[in-house]
Amino acid sequence: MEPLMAVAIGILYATAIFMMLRRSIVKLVIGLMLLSNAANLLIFTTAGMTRGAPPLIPEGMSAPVGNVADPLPQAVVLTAIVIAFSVLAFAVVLIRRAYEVVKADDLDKMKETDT
Amino acid sequence: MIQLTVIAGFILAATVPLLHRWFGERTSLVLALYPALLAVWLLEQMPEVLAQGNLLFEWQWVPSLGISLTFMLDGLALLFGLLISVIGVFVLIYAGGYLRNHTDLPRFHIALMAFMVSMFGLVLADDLLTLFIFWELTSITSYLLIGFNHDDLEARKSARQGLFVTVAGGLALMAGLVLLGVASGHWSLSEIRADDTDLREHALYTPLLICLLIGAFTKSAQFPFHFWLPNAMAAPTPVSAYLHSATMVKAGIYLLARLHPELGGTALWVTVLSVVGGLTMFTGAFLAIRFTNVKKLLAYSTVMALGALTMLLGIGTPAAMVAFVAFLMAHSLYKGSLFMVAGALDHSTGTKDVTAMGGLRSLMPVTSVIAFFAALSLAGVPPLLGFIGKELMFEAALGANAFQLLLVLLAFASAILTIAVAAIIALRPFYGPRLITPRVPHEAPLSMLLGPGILASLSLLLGVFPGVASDLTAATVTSLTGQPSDAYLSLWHGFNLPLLMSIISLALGFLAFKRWDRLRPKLALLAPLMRYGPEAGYEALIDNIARFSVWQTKVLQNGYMRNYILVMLLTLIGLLINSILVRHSPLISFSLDVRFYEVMVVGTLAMGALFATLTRSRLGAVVSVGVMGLSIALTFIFFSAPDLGITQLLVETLTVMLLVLVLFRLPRFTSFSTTLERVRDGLIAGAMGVLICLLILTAWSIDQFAPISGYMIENSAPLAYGRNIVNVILVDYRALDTLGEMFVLALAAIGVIAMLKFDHKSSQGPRTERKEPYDG
Amino acid sequence: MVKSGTVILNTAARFLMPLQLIFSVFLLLRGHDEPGGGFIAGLVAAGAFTLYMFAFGVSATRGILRMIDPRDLIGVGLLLGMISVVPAWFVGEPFMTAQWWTIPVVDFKASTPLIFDIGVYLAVLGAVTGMVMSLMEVDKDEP
Amino acid sequence: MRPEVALPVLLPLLSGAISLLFWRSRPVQRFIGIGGNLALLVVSLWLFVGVMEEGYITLEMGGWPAPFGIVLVADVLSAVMVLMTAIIGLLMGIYSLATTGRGHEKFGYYPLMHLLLAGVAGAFLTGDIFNLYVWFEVMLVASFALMILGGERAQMEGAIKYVTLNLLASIIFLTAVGLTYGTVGTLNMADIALRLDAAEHSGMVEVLAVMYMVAFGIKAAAFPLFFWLPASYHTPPVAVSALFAALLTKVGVYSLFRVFTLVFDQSMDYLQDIMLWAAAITMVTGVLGAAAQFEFRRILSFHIVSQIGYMLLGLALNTPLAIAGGVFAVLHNMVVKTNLFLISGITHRLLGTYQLKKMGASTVSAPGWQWPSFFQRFRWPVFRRYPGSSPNS
Repeated sequence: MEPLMAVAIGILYATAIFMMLRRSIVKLVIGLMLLSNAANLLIFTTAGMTRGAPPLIPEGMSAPVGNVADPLPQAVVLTAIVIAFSVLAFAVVLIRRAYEVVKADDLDKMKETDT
Repeated sequence: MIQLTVIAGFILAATVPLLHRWFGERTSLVLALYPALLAVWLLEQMPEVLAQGNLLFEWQWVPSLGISLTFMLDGLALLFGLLISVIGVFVLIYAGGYLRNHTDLPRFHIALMAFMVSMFGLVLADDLLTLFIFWELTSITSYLLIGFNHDDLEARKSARQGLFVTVAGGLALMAGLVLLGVASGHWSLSEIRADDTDLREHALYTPLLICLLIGAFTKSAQFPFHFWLPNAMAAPTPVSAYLHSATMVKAGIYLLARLHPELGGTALWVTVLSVVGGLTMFTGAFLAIRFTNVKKLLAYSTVMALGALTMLLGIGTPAAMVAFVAFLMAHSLYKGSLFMVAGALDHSTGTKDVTAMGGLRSLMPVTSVIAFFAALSLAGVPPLLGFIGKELMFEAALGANAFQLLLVLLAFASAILTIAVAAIIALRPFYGPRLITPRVPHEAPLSMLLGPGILASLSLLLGVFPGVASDLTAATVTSLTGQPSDAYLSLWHGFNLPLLMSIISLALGFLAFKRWDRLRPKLALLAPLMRYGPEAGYEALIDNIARFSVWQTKVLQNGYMRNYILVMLLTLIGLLINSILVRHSPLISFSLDVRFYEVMVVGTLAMGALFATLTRSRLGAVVSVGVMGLSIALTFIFFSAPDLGITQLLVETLTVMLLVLVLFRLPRFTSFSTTLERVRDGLIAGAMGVLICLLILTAWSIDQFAPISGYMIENSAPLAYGRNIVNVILVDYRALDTLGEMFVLALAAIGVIAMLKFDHKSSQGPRTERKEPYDG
Repeated sequence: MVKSGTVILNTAARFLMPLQLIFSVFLLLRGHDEPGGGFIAGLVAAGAFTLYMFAFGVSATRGILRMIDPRDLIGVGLLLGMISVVPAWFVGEPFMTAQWWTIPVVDFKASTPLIFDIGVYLAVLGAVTGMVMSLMEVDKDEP
Repeated sequence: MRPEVALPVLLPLLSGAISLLFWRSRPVQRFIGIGGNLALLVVSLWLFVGVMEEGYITLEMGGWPAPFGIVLVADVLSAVMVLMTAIIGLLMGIYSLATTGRGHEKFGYYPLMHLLLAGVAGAFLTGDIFNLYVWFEVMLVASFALMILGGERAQMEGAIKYVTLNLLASIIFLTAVGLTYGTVGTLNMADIALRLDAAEHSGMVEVLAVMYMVAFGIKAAAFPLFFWLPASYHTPPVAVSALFAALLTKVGVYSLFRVFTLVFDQSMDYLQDIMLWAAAITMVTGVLGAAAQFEFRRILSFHIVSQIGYMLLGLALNTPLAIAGGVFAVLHNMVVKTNLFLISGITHRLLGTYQLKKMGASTVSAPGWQWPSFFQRFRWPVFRRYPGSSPNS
C-alpha cells in the first residue's frame, strides 16, 4: 500500500507547490492546504500502514490483541492536523483582509514592502 | 592599575555631559588632568623602562579564550605615550578656547577623550587582538571627530572617506595580525619578541607582512592612500593638531616601528617601505605648495613627514633609527604647534587662506613669534629640533643600503619644498601689507597660545639641549632595533655633506617661497591629473559598491513572492537531488499489497488534488479540496486510525466552511501567468513530487530500528489507565505537544478575531505613532 | 449568508444542536478509552454552534451563549489545561504526571488527563466558534 | 523534579492564558503583562544558576522515561538563550507600556507576547524534535497575530509573505520529522542522534540533514532563504519588530546549532562546505541590502540577515572555538538589534519619520537626560544623510 500512497503524496506535494507558485492569493491558500495535508499523510505513511488494527485495547485487558497500528504517528498527525488547521484558518482570513486592503487578488500587486 | 586607568578614560568620556553641567567652561581644564596624569605616570616609569627594557602589566580579560588586556611599556611605547599625553593636554586646553560657546562642545569632548584613550591603549597594548581593538577604536572616534561639523557636506564626506580607508586597512591589519599569531604561535608582542624563531623565514611571512603594511599604510596616509588625510582637515583645528601631529596618523608609523625588530630588514620590507615612504614624502611636499589654505598646506606637509618616517624605518640602519626618533619628536612638536597657530589665525581672521592675510605681526605679536619658531623647526633651521631631525634624515638616506640615490634625491627635493611651506606659513600672514580679512584680527586668547607656545619652546629647548631627550632616544632605539643602544642626539655633527645639503636646500626653499605666487598657476595646470589619482579610484569604488548594492537588492528582494518560493524550493530540490540521487541512492523495497477500495480512495485523493489545481472555478476548487479531505479521512479509517479519521473529517468540514465564507468575497480565479511560467512551475513542482515519493519509499523501506511506540502500547493500560492509546499519547505521554497545540489554535483564533474586528478608531494609544506615507 | 437558512436547516439546527452538544460531551468523556477525546469533541461542539449560526445568525447564537464570549471559553480552556499540569508538582513528580482520584459517590475516576482534555475541549470550542462568529459578524456589517 | 526547566515555558503560557481570560480589562492585562515577564525572568535566572552549577538539567515531562515521553533539557547554551529571552521580553514589555495603542492591547497584545516568549523558550528547552515543531508553531502563530495587529496595508502585504514562507519552512520541517520517524522510529533528539549514527543507509541521514538545514535556514533567514525577513520585519509596530528581531531568527539559528552539533555531527563534512558558502554570502548580501536602504528599520532588517551569516559561520567552521564565537554572535546580536530597533522607534517619535533622508537637520531637544536619545542630543554625523551615495530606489 505504501508505494501507492507515496505516489499519491508526491502528487499532493507537486500540486501544492504548483498552486503556491501562482499569483492569485486564493490559489496560494489552496496550495497551502494541499501542502499541509500532504505532510500529514507523509508522516502517517512513512511509519508504515496497518489494516484493521486500531491502537485500542479491548475492555478489561492490559495490552492490545496482536499487532496494532503504530499509535505514535497517529498522535503526531492529529496534533499536526490541528496546527495546520489553525494556521490555515489564519491564512484564509489574512488573504480576505489583504484583499480588502489591497483590492486585488494579485500577489504581484503586493510588493510595496520590499525594496 | 594602568589598565583600569585607561578604561576609566572611556568612562570619563561618557560622563562629559555631566562634567559640563558642573564645570561649564572649565571642563577642558578638568579633562586635561587625565592626560597630564598619564604623562606623569609615564615619566615615573621611565627609569624602570631604561633599566629593564620593557615592563609588562598583565590582566586576564577573557581567560577562556586566552585574550588578555596586557600592557607593555618599552621605549617606543613610552615615547608615543608621552607625545599623546603631553600634546593631548595642550589640545584639550586649546579646544576649550577654540570652541568656546560652541553648543556641541560636550560632544566634541566625548569624542576627543575617547580618541585619546583609544590611542593610548593602542600604543600600550601587548596582546595582538587588544591592539586591533584599540586600532579600530581610533578609526571610529576619529570619524566622529572629522565629521564633527556634520552640517557641512564636505566634513561628512571626508569623515566617511577617512573611516572607509582606515577601516578597510583595519581589516587587512586584522588578517595580518591573525597570520602573525598563527605564524609565530604567540598572541602577544612581548612573547613574539621573546621567542627566538625568526619570523622572516616563515612561509607566511610575505602575506602577513603585506596585510600588516596595508593596515599601517592606510592609517598613516602613505601613497596611494594619502588622500584621506588632507580631506580630514574638515575637522575642527584642535582635532587636526592632535590627529595629524601626534596620534592617529602616527598609529601606522607606530605599528611599523613596533614590528621592525621582528619583521624588518628583509628585501621586501626595505624595498616597500623605503620606496613607498620616499614617494609619499615627495608627493606630500610637492602637493603641499599647490594650496593656499593653511590647513591643507600643513596637512600635505604631514604626509611628507609620514613618508619620511616610513622611509627611515625602511632604510633600517642604526643611523636611520636615531633619525626616526629625532624626526618623530620634532615633527610632533612643530606640527602640533603650527596647526594650533593655523587655528588661531583662522579664529581671529575668519579665513584659512594665507594669501588673504598679511601684516598681522603687529596685531598678533605672540602668535607670530610662536609661528616663526615652529616654522623654523619645520624648515630645519638650527638650533631647533627640526634641524637635528633633518640632518639625521639626510645622513640616513646617504647611508641607505638600497635605493640610495633615489632616496637622497627625494629627501633633498622634499626638504626644499618643505622649507618653502614653512616660510609661507611663518612669513606670509604676518609680514607685508595689511589685508582686509572677514573678521577684525585680534590676538588669540591665552588658552589658544599656551599649547603652541609651549610646544614651540620645546622644539627650541630640545634643539639647544638635545641631551635632555637622550634617555628617551636610547630607550626607543633599543626597542626599534631589539638591541641595547646608547644613541643620543646632538646639534652639531661637524661640517659634512648633510649640513651642506641643508644649507643648499634652505637657500633653494627660500627662493621657491619668493616665487610662490608665480609658481602656483603653473602647478594648477597639473590639476586635471588629479582626476586620475587614487582619490578618483576611491570615489569610483564607493559609487560602484553603492550601485551594486541597489542592483543586487532589486534583483534578490524583488517583491515577487513566487520568486522567493522558487528560490527556496530550488535550493531544497538541488540539495536533495545531490544527496539522494547523486551522492547516494534511494532504497526501495517494493511490495504492493492493495485492495480495490483502497485504490479507489487514494485515486480519488490524487484526483481531488489535481482537479483543485486545474479547475478555473472557485466552487470546483473548494469541492475538490473537500473531496480530497474526505478521501484522506477514509484512508485514515481504513488504516486503523479512527481518531485521525474523525478529526480529519471534522476539520475538513470546518475548513470548507471557512473557505466558503471567505472565498466568495474574493474575485473569480483569473490566470495571470504565461504558459512558459506554468511549464516551469510544473516542472519544479513535479521534481519535488518525485523526490518526496522517493524519500517516503526510502524511509519506509528502512526497517532497521524498532519504533519507540512499543513502550507506549505496553504501558498504556497498566500505567496510564487508558485504552485508546492515541488519546493516551495525546493527553499523557506527549501532553506537552497537545498543550502547545491548543495554544496554537487559541492564538490563531485571537489573530483571526483581531484581524477582523480591529477597530482603527480605538487603536489610538496614549501617544500614537505618527503615520507617514510608505515611501521606502 | 446570514439567516438564509431554509426551514429544514432551521429545524435541523434547532433539534440537532442539543444532541450534538450531548454527543460531544460523550465523546469527550470516553475519549481515554475509545475513539474520541477533547479535540474531536470540541470540534463536534463547535460544529453544533456553527450550524446554529448558519441557521439563525450570529446574534441568536450569542443569545444562547448568554454572557459567554468565545474568547472566555478559550481563556478557561487554556487555564484548565495549565491547571492540569500543576498537581504533579505537589506530590513531587515532574509536571504533567497524571494524577488519579476516585470520586466516591458516583464512582467516577477523575484525573489530570481528564481535566486537560476538558481544557482542550473548551479551547477548541472557543477558538473555532470565535473564528466563525467574527467572520460572520464582519460579513453582516458589510453590504 | 526540577521545576525550573519547565517553568520558563509554563509560566508565560499561564500568564498568557490568564490575561486572555481578562481580555476585557486593560489594566489587568498590563499588570499581568509585566508581572508575567518578571516571573519569567526570575525562573530563567533560577534555571541559569542551576545549569551553571550542574552543567545540564533535564526534566521528563509527565514522568515518562526519556526516549518515550517528552524531555526538556537545559544546558548552558539553552539556559543562556532562555535568560536572554526573558530579559528582552521584560524590556519589551516595559517599552510596550508606553508605546502600544489601546486597540493593540484590547486585542491581546500582551498575551500574544507572552505566548511568543513561551514558544521561544520551549524551542530552546525541548529535547524532542516534534515538540520543537510544536513550539515553533506556537511562536510562529503568535508572531503572525502580532504582525497583523493594526491592520495597515503594509502589515497585510508583509504578513502574507511572512506567513507563506514560514509555513513552507514549517512544512519542510514537518516532512523531515515524518521522514525521521519513518527512518529511525524515534522523536527524542538524543535518541535520533544515537540511531542515526548506527543507520546503515547514510543517504537518508544526509537527506534528513539537508531538510533540517533548509527548514531552519529559512527560519534563520540565511542566504538564499531570507527573503521573508526584509519583506516583513519593518511593518509591525516597533516593539514587535524589536522582539522579532531579537528572538525569531535566533530560534532558527539555535535549532541549526542544536541539530548540527547534536544530531548530525557525523554527516557534517559535506554540509559544512555548503554552510560555509551560505554563511559567507549571507553576510555580504545582508550588508549590501542594508546599504541600499534609507529607511531605518529596513536597514536594520537587512542587517539582521548579515549578522545571521556570522552566526552560521561559527557553526560551519565547526570547531569548538568557532561555535563559541557563533553563540557569542547570537547573544550579542539579540541585545544590539533589539536596542537599535527601539532607538528607531524613539527616533520616529522624536522626528516623525523612519527615513534617514528626512532626519538630521532638525534638532530635537529631548526632555531630560535620556541616554536612548543620546544620538539626537549629540547629533552624530551618522545620522546625517549620506551624500554621494546612490539615489534611493
